[in-house]
Amino acid sequence: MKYVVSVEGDQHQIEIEGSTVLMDGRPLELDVRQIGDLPLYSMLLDNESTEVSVEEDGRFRYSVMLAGELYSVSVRPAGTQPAADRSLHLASDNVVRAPMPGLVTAAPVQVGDRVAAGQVLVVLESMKMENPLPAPAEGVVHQVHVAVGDSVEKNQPVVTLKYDQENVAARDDGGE
Amino acid sequence: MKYVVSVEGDQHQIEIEGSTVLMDGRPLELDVRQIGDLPLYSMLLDNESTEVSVEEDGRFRYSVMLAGELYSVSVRPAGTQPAADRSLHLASDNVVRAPMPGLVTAAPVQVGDRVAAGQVLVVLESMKMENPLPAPAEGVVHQVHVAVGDSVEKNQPVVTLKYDQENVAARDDGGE
Amino acid sequence: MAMIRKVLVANRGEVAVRIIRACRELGLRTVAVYSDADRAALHVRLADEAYRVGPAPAGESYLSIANIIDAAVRSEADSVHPGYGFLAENPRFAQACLETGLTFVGPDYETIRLLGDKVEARRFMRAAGVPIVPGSDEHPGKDIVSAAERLGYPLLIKATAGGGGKGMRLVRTPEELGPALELARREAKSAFGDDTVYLERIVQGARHIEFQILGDSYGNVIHLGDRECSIQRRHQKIIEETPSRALTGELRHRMGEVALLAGRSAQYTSAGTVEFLLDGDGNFYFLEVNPRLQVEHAVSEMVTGLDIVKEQLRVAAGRRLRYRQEDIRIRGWAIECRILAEDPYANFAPSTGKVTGVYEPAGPGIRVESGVYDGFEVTPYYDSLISKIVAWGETRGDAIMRMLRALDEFRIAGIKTNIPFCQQLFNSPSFIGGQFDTSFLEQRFSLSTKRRQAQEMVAAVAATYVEHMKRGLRPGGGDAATPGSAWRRVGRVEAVSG
Amino acid sequence: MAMIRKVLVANRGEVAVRIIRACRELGLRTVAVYSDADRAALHVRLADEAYRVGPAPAGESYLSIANIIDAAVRSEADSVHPGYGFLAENPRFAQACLETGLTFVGPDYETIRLLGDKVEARRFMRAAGVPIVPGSDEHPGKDIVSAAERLGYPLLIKATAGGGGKGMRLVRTPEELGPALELARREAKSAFGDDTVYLERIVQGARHIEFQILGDSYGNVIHLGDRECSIQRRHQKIIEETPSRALTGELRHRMGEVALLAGRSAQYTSAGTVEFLLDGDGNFYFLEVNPRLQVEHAVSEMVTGLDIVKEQLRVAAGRRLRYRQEDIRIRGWAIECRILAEDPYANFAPSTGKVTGVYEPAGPGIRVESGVYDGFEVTPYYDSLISKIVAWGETRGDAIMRMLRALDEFRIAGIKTNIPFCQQLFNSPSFIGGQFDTSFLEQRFSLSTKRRQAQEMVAAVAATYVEHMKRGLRPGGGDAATPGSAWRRVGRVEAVSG
Repeated sequence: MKYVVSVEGDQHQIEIEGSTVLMDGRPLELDVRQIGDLPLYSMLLDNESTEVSVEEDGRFRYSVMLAGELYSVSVRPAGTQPAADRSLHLASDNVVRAPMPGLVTAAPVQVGDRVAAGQVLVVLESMKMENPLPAPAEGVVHQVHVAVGDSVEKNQPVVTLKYDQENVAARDDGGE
Repeated sequence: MKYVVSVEGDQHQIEIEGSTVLMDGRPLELDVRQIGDLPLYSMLLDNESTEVSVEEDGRFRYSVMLAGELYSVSVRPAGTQPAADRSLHLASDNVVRAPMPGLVTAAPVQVGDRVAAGQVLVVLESMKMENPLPAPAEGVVHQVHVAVGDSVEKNQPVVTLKYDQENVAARDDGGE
Repeated sequence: MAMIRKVLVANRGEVAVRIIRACRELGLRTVAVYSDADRAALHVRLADEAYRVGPAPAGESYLSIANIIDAAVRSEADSVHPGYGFLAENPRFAQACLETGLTFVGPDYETIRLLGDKVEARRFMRAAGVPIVPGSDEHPGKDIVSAAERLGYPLLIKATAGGGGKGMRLVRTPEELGPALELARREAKSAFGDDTVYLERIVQGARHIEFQILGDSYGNVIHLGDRECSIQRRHQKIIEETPSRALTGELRHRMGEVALLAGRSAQYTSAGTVEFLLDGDGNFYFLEVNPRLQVEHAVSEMVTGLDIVKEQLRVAAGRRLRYRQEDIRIRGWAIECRILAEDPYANFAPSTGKVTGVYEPAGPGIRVESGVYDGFEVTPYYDSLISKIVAWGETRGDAIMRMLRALDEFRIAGIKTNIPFCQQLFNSPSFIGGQFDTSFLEQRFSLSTKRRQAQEMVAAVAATYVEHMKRGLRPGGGDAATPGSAWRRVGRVEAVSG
Repeated sequence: MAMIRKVLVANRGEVAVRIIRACRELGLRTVAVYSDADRAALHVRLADEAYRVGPAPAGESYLSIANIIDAAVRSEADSVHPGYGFLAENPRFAQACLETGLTFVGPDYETIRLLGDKVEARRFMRAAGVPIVPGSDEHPGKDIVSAAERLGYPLLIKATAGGGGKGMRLVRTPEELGPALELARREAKSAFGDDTVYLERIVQGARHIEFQILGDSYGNVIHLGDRECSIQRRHQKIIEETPSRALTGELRHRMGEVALLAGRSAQYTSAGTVEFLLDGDGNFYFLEVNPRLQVEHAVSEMVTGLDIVKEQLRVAAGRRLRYRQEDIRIRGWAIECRILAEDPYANFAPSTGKVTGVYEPAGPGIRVESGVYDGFEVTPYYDSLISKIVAWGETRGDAIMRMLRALDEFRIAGIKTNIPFCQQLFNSPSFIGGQFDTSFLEQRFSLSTKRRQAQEMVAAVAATYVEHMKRGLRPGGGDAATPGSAWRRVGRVEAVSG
């Protein structure tokens, strides 16, 4: 089975066949064990022992934590198109969600406001800290879903923005 | 719901109703949390905090480990008969099973031999130690299921014995 | 003073566990308190008794003096250990314990009031001849804005009832003052139930040096050496060590003497911490005294061999300190790293959720103080500190290498932590060289994004493997549910011990 | 000698993990070896590289010199640490390493041969003026049965290649001799691949006292004090401590001198242990020298602050010992408890299976050396030692209280362990009073079955609760799948962070 894999932007051809992996054509012996039922894998790659945590964050997209470094990897079967992926990525980005549960202690923006990248949309109190939620890019406030005093759950939408296309493109490159 | 509970031979009437337990008529506040999906329970009984491991070993029978002591407890709904339990208990006891996986390094008894309680039926090598498996009570060797050199799995039958009734009774009392 | 037989621990998390352990080792009975968020927390599981003190929000449970005292009465505890945070520095709580006939394991409430009120404490220490940092409190009459002008920017907003960086804010320009005051007051309110704040001048390039002191009711006060806590984020300590690289023997001696002066003049009992700022020229300024057990007390224990919590309990029971200053011998070096439930890749946003798996490091020279376990729920209600790793070594280098080894072994699934951040920190030349001050982390250090070809390749293969398994393709006739078994020959082990 | 950069650890379990940790802390690369039973073992997970050396049975993997050497060559390791057990005391292995150009982290093979052969060692030490226990080896000509008659019963069968109690058997009567010899030889064969045995007279009421020694290639030998290991079952140590309650300062000094004499006369390098028997009258007899790292080395590390494994690696790299005898200072007391996968309620039968959950104790003064984790498979192929708890305290009493605290916290599901047995042991007056010898455990101690009304009531309720839940009865509209949530109000926490 062949895959097109991009790590931090670089593309690789990876083929998995039995316990052999072809990495851009170079054969490697692979032996993997999952630890319990955790997203944690003990890997022997040509006898190099590493333990990696692999978490899916969106279709074809994975966050891989390895030796204290985080790598964002996208994997798609050779032949399929990345387009679907991008559009999905884009859509989800219009909505600013709460990164953690907490209490809304400030919501300074109004529907219709134009906000700059990084401008604070909402302040969440969680774990005794004030956590400002910034706008990911310049745009216009389309909806404000919460009010001061609300307690929100993780991933609950707090504000919906409208972006101009070029910003999205720019951000995507940055985000890769 | 009412239960007849015997611990190490003593009988108790226990009734569970919501978060209240009636222990021989005495009411206690009970709050239990299972730890993960382990057979481990954090119990608050009238605010006394204990952590107990509860493992089922046979119908209505439980082994409870608590503060470094092991208690064998039998629980049956008020009204039901303990008989069923005993017969089950008895049947299983004719067969001497391997308490752990290992390698048979000796099998000194023959079919038809009369063996005394504690007499070695089979020697299993496991974890680099020789582990003699003794007869639980006096009886006659009915079947020998293994031979020297066999590797056996946990709970695999090694010898089947035939007991005289009084021994069984005696052993059961001891076993309570 | 009364005999201590049964101790109520008025706290949660790792420090509650720490205190319960000390009590057990002294043969004392322990009473835990818990909010609805903590019924299955480790401190509840390990205590002899446990009482509910309210719903999840701290204000209605761990900060409720009435509920805690009520639990103490119901449990017939004879004493209360407050830990740190929550009510530890609240003199009304200490007083309530006293009036209920409970021995409070800490200094008496007048001392707590004096020292807990940072402004009061600064006045007292100045009078005692201890150098302090210029602040708005020196001219109480003036309003805070003109005080800011006089001190000059940048400056620091501090909560009068403060501690642990809560309610603390850096202000660079007059424009920032207003909003910063608002945030600081709100944080102070939620952390201490008191939103009074004051301003302090910033000591440029300062290092945070503190001394652990211990006092008894007979006027004996000793110190257990210094600790350096300059590695801070948002005014919250992340890494602490003892001894400090920054002190010469002579300077250490002088600061130690001042720490003892501070302790003695306050007739200090129990464990406390005298905090200083040390500038580049070797001038040091009194910051505050924390009249309680300190988060980082463990590093001092590692090099001295003392158990500070046990000593607190002994002196609270009216016994004399078991040590004189000359008994205190420092062996080796100890460093602490705070493991926080924060995502270093998302601007350190708090990370909550169920811990689905955890493996904490162990072995030689490693001490872990933790409140988490497999299945534990990390909630948004409390501090993000979930665990502390303390590494001891014969030298500072040994301790750092041990810490790196330990951080590398740490596994936790279900929540994000600052571990990757800490790993890079302990690898940074500035930290290894001891070249840092309190501004280091925020001004001269950032999470590296350097490329590592070899690792990127491994990451790529790992992600591909998982995607491959997800698609149910099973090379070697394996089973996608347990990918591990899909590879290689199946050893006799599966056959035997399945 | 060669530089050491990459170390192959020729072992498994907790000791392999221990050695890997020391290597990492020295910045050395590590190579693990594993059998098919251990692919996912902790030592494989923590090493930089890992090589398969054969199927599960030790004889075909961890005991295969050819396979281990092959792995060392393939991995381009420059050195090999053997740990304890397996090939650690096999001179042919040490020699094979040397001939392959690998630095063997241990004494040279002639020394191992001399000391590993218990009979040879006894002859050598007797010549050096060290007192030894009478044995069948003193008249080699005679056959073993007449030797037994001459020594008198009871006596001890020992494997010439022995260690760790393997192949050791107590013989009370002439009738027992034959069968016992058979068992002992079979055990010795499977443990060391050598079934030669000899007989030793029993020293009545003896305590087992040993000294940890360290030597370098320049003739320097020091000792790190004594260890008492009299608490044994089936000749296997279960609890070790330092210092020993049984030694006066004068006796400790004399035995230490003899230990150094033994080490120097053998021109000993690396870490080793000189074992003695001490009788009730203060007479001591040389038992053997273990030319390797000892299971219980950690207690000596806790009181001296040294890292014995790191020192082994340094001297193996040709460096001088970093310590002179006068540098060694003993601080406090340390006790080790071996956690074994054995069922104390089933005559200590080995217990195997998957560890479905484990919580190991931590906190002040507690060091855990372990090879298990949640999901780890305990197999029948190897030693039953899964974990070691070491407790340090300022006094012996403090250390015992800490150990009890730690054992009480230990949680492990999926396998049985000897923890309940150890808890009762540390609570026994004889142990606390230091009144024991090597026969204590088997002759004067047994697992109590004393009744505890209060606990029996709790046990009854617990079992009833589980049965009740099993029947799917759900008071308060709870959910039997997660009984916990069936009780009490559901706190806001579930609502927020579910």
